[in-house]
Amino acid sequence: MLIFEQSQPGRRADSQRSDDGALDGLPDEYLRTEAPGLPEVSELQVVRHYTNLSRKNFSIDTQFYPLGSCTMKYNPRGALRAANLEAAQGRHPLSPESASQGFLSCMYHLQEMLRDVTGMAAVSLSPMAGAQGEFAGVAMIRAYHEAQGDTGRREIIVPDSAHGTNPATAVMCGYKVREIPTAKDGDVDIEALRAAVGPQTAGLMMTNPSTVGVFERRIEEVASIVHGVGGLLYYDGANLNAILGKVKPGDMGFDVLHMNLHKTFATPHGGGGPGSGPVAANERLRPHLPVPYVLRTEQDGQPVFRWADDAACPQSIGRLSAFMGNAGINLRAYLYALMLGREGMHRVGEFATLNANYMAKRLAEAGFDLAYPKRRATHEFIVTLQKQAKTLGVTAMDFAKRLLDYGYHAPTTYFPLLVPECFLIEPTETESKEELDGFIAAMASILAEARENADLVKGAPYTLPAKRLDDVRAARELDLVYQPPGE
Amino acid sequence: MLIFEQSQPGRRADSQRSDDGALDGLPDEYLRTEAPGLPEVSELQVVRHYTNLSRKNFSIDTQFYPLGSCTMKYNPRGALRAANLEAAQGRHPLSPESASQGFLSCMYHLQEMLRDVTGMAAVSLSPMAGAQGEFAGVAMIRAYHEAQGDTGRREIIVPDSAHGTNPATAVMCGYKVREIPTAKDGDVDIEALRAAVGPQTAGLMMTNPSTVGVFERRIEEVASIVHGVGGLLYYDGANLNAILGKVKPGDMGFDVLHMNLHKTFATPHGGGGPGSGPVAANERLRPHLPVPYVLRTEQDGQPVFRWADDAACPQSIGRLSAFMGNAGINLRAYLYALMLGREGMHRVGEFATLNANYMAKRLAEAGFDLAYPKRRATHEFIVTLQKQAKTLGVTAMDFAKRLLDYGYHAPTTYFPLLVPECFLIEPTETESKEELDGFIAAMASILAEARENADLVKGAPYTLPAKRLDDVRAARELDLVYQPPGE
Amino acid sequence: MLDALGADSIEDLFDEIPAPLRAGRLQQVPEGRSERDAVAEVRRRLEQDPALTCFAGAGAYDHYVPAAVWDLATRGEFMTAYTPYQAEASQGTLQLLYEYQTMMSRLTGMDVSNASLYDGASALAEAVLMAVRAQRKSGSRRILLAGSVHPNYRATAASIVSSQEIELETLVFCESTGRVEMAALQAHGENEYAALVVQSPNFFGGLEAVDELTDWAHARGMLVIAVVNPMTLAVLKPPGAWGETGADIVVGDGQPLGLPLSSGGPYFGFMCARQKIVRQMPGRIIGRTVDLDGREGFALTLQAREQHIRRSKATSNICTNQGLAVTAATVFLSLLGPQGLQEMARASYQRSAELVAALTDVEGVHAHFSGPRFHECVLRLPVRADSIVDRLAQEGVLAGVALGYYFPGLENCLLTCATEQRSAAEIAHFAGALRRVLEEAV
Amino acid sequence: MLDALGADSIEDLFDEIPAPLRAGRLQQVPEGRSERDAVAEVRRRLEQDPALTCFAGAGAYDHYVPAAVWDLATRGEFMTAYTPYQAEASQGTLQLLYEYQTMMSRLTGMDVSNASLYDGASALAEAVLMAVRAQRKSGSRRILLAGSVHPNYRATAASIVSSQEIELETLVFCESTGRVEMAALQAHGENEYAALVVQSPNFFGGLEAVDELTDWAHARGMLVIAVVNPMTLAVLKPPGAWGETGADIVVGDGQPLGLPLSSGGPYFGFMCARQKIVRQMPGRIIGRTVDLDGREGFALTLQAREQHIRRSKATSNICTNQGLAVTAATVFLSLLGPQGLQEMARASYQRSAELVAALTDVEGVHAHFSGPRFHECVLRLPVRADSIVDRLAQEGVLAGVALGYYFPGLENCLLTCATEQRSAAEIAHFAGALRRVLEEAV
Ligand SMILES: Cc1ncc(COP(=O)(O)O)c(C=O)c1O
Ligand SMILES: Cc1ncc(COP(=O)(O)O)c(C=O)c1O
Repeated sequence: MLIFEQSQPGRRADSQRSDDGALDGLPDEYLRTEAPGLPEVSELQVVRHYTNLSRKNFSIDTQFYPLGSCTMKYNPRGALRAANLEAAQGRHPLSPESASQGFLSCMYHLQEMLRDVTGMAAVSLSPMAGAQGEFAGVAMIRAYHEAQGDTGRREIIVPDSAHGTNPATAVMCGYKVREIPTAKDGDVDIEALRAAVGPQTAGLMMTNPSTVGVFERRIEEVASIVHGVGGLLYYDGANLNAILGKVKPGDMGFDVLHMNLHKTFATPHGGGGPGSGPVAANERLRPHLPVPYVLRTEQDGQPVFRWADDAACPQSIGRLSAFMGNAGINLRAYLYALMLGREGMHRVGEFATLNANYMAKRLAEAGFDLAYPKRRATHEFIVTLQKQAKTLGVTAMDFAKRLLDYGYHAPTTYFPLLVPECFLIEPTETESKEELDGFIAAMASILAEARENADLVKGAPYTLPAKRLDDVRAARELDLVYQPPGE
Repeated sequence: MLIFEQSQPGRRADSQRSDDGALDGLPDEYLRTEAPGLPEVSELQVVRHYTNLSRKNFSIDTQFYPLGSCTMKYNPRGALRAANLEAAQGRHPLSPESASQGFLSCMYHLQEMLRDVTGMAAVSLSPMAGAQGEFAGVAMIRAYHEAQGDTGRREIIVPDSAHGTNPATAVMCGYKVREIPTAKDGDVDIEALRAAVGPQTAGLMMTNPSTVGVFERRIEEVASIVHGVGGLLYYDGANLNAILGKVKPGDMGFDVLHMNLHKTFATPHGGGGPGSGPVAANERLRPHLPVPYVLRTEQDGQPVFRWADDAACPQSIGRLSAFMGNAGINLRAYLYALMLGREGMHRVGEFATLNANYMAKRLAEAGFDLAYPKRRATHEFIVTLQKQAKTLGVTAMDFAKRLLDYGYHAPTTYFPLLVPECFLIEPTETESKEELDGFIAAMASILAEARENADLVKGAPYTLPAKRLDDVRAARELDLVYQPPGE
Repeated sequence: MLDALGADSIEDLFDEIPAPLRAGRLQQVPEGRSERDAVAEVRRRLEQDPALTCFAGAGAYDHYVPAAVWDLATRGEFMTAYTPYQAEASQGTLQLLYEYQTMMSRLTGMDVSNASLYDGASALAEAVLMAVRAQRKSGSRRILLAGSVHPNYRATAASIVSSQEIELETLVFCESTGRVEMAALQAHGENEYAALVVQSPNFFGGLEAVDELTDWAHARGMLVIAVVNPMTLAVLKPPGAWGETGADIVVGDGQPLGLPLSSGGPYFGFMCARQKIVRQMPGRIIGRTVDLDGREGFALTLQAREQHIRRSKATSNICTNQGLAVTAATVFLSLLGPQGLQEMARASYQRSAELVAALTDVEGVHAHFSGPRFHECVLRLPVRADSIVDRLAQEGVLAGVALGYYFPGLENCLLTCATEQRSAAEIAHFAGALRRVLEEAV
Repeated sequence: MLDALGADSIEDLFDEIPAPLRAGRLQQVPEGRSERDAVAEVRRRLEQDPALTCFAGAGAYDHYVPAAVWDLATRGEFMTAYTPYQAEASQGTLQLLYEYQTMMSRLTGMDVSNASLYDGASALAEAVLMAVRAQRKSGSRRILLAGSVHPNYRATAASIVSSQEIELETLVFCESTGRVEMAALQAHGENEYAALVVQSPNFFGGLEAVDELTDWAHARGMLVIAVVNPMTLAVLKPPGAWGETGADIVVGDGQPLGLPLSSGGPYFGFMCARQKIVRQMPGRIIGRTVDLDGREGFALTLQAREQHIRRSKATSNICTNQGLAVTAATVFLSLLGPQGLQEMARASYQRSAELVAALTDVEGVHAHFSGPRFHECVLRLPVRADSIVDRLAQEGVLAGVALGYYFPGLENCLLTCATEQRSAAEIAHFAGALRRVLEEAV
């Protein structure tokens, strides 16, 4: 039942009242004529309604959630505690620098740690999610070329395995997208890349480990090909979790990158966000970083932190948000980075990789096809269910839905697009072997079901708050806003 | 699966470590030889395990919970926020008075409000739940008689409808219990009371509204009978919610009472507690109040708050806890009382009573028997399922279990003992009419099921995490502590 | 597990990474700390800054957030779920978002709402892009943007849309009212614009002539993009009712609806629009539908607009949005209801009037603009406002936002604000401190 | 609803209440306030007290509480459930309590645990009553109680058991060690006692000769009641292993296991015991059993001990206990595990040693008692300790507990404590402040 369907005129959560004021001096023409149609319910109704709604979700806190490319790992509650400190929540974004040195020092210290982890020259924390980080990075590439007077570069190269945000970003930055294929072994098709680059090439966007779950071994060659024609390299850091403390993107030759703090650095995904997508740049691109970020200066030998703003950064691509991005998320990441520390960061990549390789091995033994069986898995790997789809008529979608009945969230399905009927599986470093084994056993059991009774699998799920939903109807008979019956 | 069954040697929540110290100077004879057998699990395992365990509970936040005598009402989250303030949580109980004036002023103000609500002379907040409040009150009665040199009084009179804590308390205070019957109309059997009292009578313990859900109309007569023989009147305030702001126990003639703040004043029950059971006394019994409580004095015209301790209260029954009771619960009650205010307190009793009377009426219309059909319900009322038990073989227990399948917590069953096959139903003031109607419809539907297919009802519940549990086995083959298989 | 893999050490699993790329020791990352130590460190740093009583607004407002809001939003099932791609396992989030869309549509008076964008400023950028798409026929890539729109919103919109060769033209505000006067439009009557952007209450707290502006723009084939504070819509005319036919796209920041100040985020951007341009909307949209058994259910819909399906042809690159912030706002709006939100708005209005009265009572302090405003006001001080803001911070007061940074010429101007939370005592303290500080300064 | 009842007004529903009893206006209860105002009022009052760095112990310890503990415990399903009477609808709480019982049994080295009592002091009272019941055969109603047991525990036990004609006899502690020396027992060798009560670490932080005391008591047919701090049991010998056969009943306060100081509560009392006297235990006990389908499940058991079944014949009148505090402690113990708890204990020991070293370095400050101690220590100052506690509060330090209040003759003695949370800087600040204050005083 919708909260609106529980509404009764005049009912309210009484303790949420304010001393009523009058709108003296406001002419009627500015006023609304009737109260907004918000629900009229008691506080208990609100609490019960949303508590019960929450119970209809799968989540990391309740289930194993091996969603590839999303890094659904456990995010320590301590990070939330830090962000919830009164001193954190109560700070207005436009407080003067003189009264913000403590806060600025946190942001600066986080910038420094991220700089180190990525091997870049400078970091701006202001992008609010991965896609905005991508926007910032590609806009910086454009700004760089323009600053060089190099205005003929109109193309961004993107591998066909790329996340959808990559091509969408390139277009938002005014570029054309040129796709290059992935080779059979999962690496970029080098010859195709060579053929694609030229004076029109502004840059290449790449994820490494890539979204097919392997490490691009010829990354240095890729970099030199792109740099060779005057292009720049963008690193999509969504998969940074895999190589944290192991490899620095800067060392691979990337010029600019974003990180998804909500994947690698402790922010649970919140049913869709918020995240934070800091960008890092090497020396060449540094002048173009989005503002604001934090600068460290000194006064009488003492550090003084200041905002780097438009005035300080005349070549910046500008600002991307009203204030300074998702500052609270950055604070969580800061706490998390402090907790992990140097050693902990190494361990993240190690255990993420160990868990993924273990699962890949066991699933292969259980009769599933790996998309890249000859390669090491990174923090994630791909199973293709093409065989099952052909021989049993049971698709990746069917397996995914049936997994829900077993109490496991499904892996990412049908992404990357180049592998048919695929499952992109990312266990993360925070899951125990017991969970991995449970998932593997469920997969094996569903495979047996698919052989014995394909319809059972195709009708799944059965035990969830809803059966499969009619997406076609959702899109055709658009119902996006509740209309009370009879209105 | 138990948390112990998820344990792996050496696994841990790494971020919960402490810098290791050494036990230099502690002789081996004081040390344990092996580490305590606590679970060895990751932080994610802990979070997932207890999140999922919680989901196996019914609760106010998820269900209507009309448990009679327990006042399962919505307790505003704001009260929890107050108790969670750093200034609240960080205060050590033995902080000096000089650094505790703010805290003490809160406790004093709460004492004053409770004093007013009950119509008594003084309040001590130290008892930690209802039963300890009862202990305090009866011990005060005893202390009073002893202070008068009146040592022959060995009996406490308790109506047969009384809560189990009443007779148990009387015995803990060294008294014998004399039970008196309840009359057909739900009031105390006055003649039986007259016959029971005498020089041996130390006092009478009573709830009003009583646990049969009616207001004792001859309360003044009851009081004068007991007072007439030199006995004192104890008021069990568990049902105070019904008459908050309507009647003061002090005006009814009670000498001493306890309140259940966890029922009437905003503390959710926590799966069993904690609560708080302040005692209030009239002038006669005031010197015997348990310590510590808060006194207001003045210095240079300014209020100064002090602890009333043994030295200040030589006739006190003494202390009942290491510090000052469940101070944090009292703070929640304080916040709640501030929010309710004078008007709000009146409304509590009014709507609790309205809801109960409405449900009683509707359930009677649906074919259920009220135990006291001629009486007004108070905040709760009794349905007796004796007829259904006899004619259909479906007991109150069966109805209770089946209600769970309908998503409603069962009312209190088989209490009070004098009404056979009873449901004690307390909707509370915070529930909406829609919930009440839903419950009534469920009851009607179960009645129909009982007529058509009694076994269906007798086998319930079906949709919960467990079916009916084998209590006999639980008591016979005691398994109170997990032993790993093979140990 | 290594055994199962036939590996000797975890290092073996990294053997595909070229050796020269292997990283050395991290230099800037200190040794790991326990939760206790790390939280203490963050606290120590943050508490080094003075706690200020907040009289700043400028897009972030110090409203009360009921305790239930985040108690519910931080339940693990909301907080640790991903975007609801597997609808059957995400009905909680999906239904909540459908309710959110309904609430926002009703507040703004529009037909539809998406499930959020990053923040108000980036939402404005997306609205501009959307307007240009919706006006594809006309082909205009010029936008007329009121100069009284939040300067950071204008800057953000500029950073984001400029690569797509869209031109943002500023419509000057009147120096005496701080709002766009109809006269200023004359300079623009000839050009073709895709849309007009108006914020009301505007950056200075003033109420724009929204009806006239809307009708003027519509008469010229422009779309109207309204930028609003959703809290004020409890009492102010919703953009859906501006002028004859209402605004076309409405954006703003959801911060006032239960989000703590938190140095600027996470908040969330909202976007509502007319049904007929819904397919041009960016961001996630939830639809109500039925499941195989015909029971009501909810799912992501119109995904063919989005990057994960359409890639380079998507309406936007947005993927992760501000889900949890929206969760909090939905609970907030349910808790307050129409009455609670109206009271909050009226009380903020009134406290702000009291604040302005108290401050303009101080020698040399004047309201800079005339005309109706909501709960913010620009005051002209006898000295530079930024130095006063710094100075009052030492008195525990965040006086507001100094405008010289954004508007050369307004160096002595302070944008100040009060919400329902500001007490008479706090206002008096602010006024007293300002008086003292100004006396010192002179 | 009134219509359905045929009533004109709610007042009608109160018509059975005699008119003279109807209450007038409440005098002490002010007008109601909104959540915002009420929380602000409580905050205002509480923040009027200085925030103190805590060096006090005496039964309540400032340990770190991991964030996950209360995030989980305050989930609505735990926090707003009643006592698990309807087992099928309470498996979450029931299983958790079964796990709790297991943890406490393992920590204390005992066979069984109940599901909690109010606090450590009242748990001691219940242990005394339980011991008397268990010794019914001997008929003794005398208890020998070490004078080094927390004075408030002794006082609480006295208030609670005295009405039942039980005598508590004090066993004096040694003036130089602060603990019970075997010599003191001679005075009591002749009497018949139901039980001996020993606390270790005792109130002064000292470790008692638990093995000898236990054996001495057992040799005389007495039960041994151990009072312990559960955190210390991470490293100290558990009562189940005291002497030849171990203690019989173990009680204490669970506060160190994840409960904030909160002015003294809510904490929880725990009680563990030997299997053979489990039927004499007060309080709730959870058992593992099976459901109709034979699947594992949990239920309240041995209810025939309890007031709701046995009424006047119950083992205690306790009904509501401290369930939510136990929920937090169970999560806490799972999170810390054996290693985390041991580290916490060792770190507290070490910080406390550092504290004592720093403070006794101050002129005129000495350790008052000799012998092994855990993380508390009695220091003798050159002046009255209570004035020092007051004075240091002005320096932001809660120095400890002045002992003169409890022990005439120890007016100059301060019971002080450090946990793993106290940093070297805080210890140095305390020592420096003490030095300054003592210099002032002289
Ligand atoms: C590989 C990759 N790149 C980019 C993104 C976009 O990040 P965000 O969702 O934070 O915008 C994602 C997230 O799903 C991703 O997996
Ligand atoms: C009528 C009555 N009296 C006393 C009590 C005992 O209160 P508590 O559980 O707080 O000890 C109860 C609680 O169940 C009760 O209902």
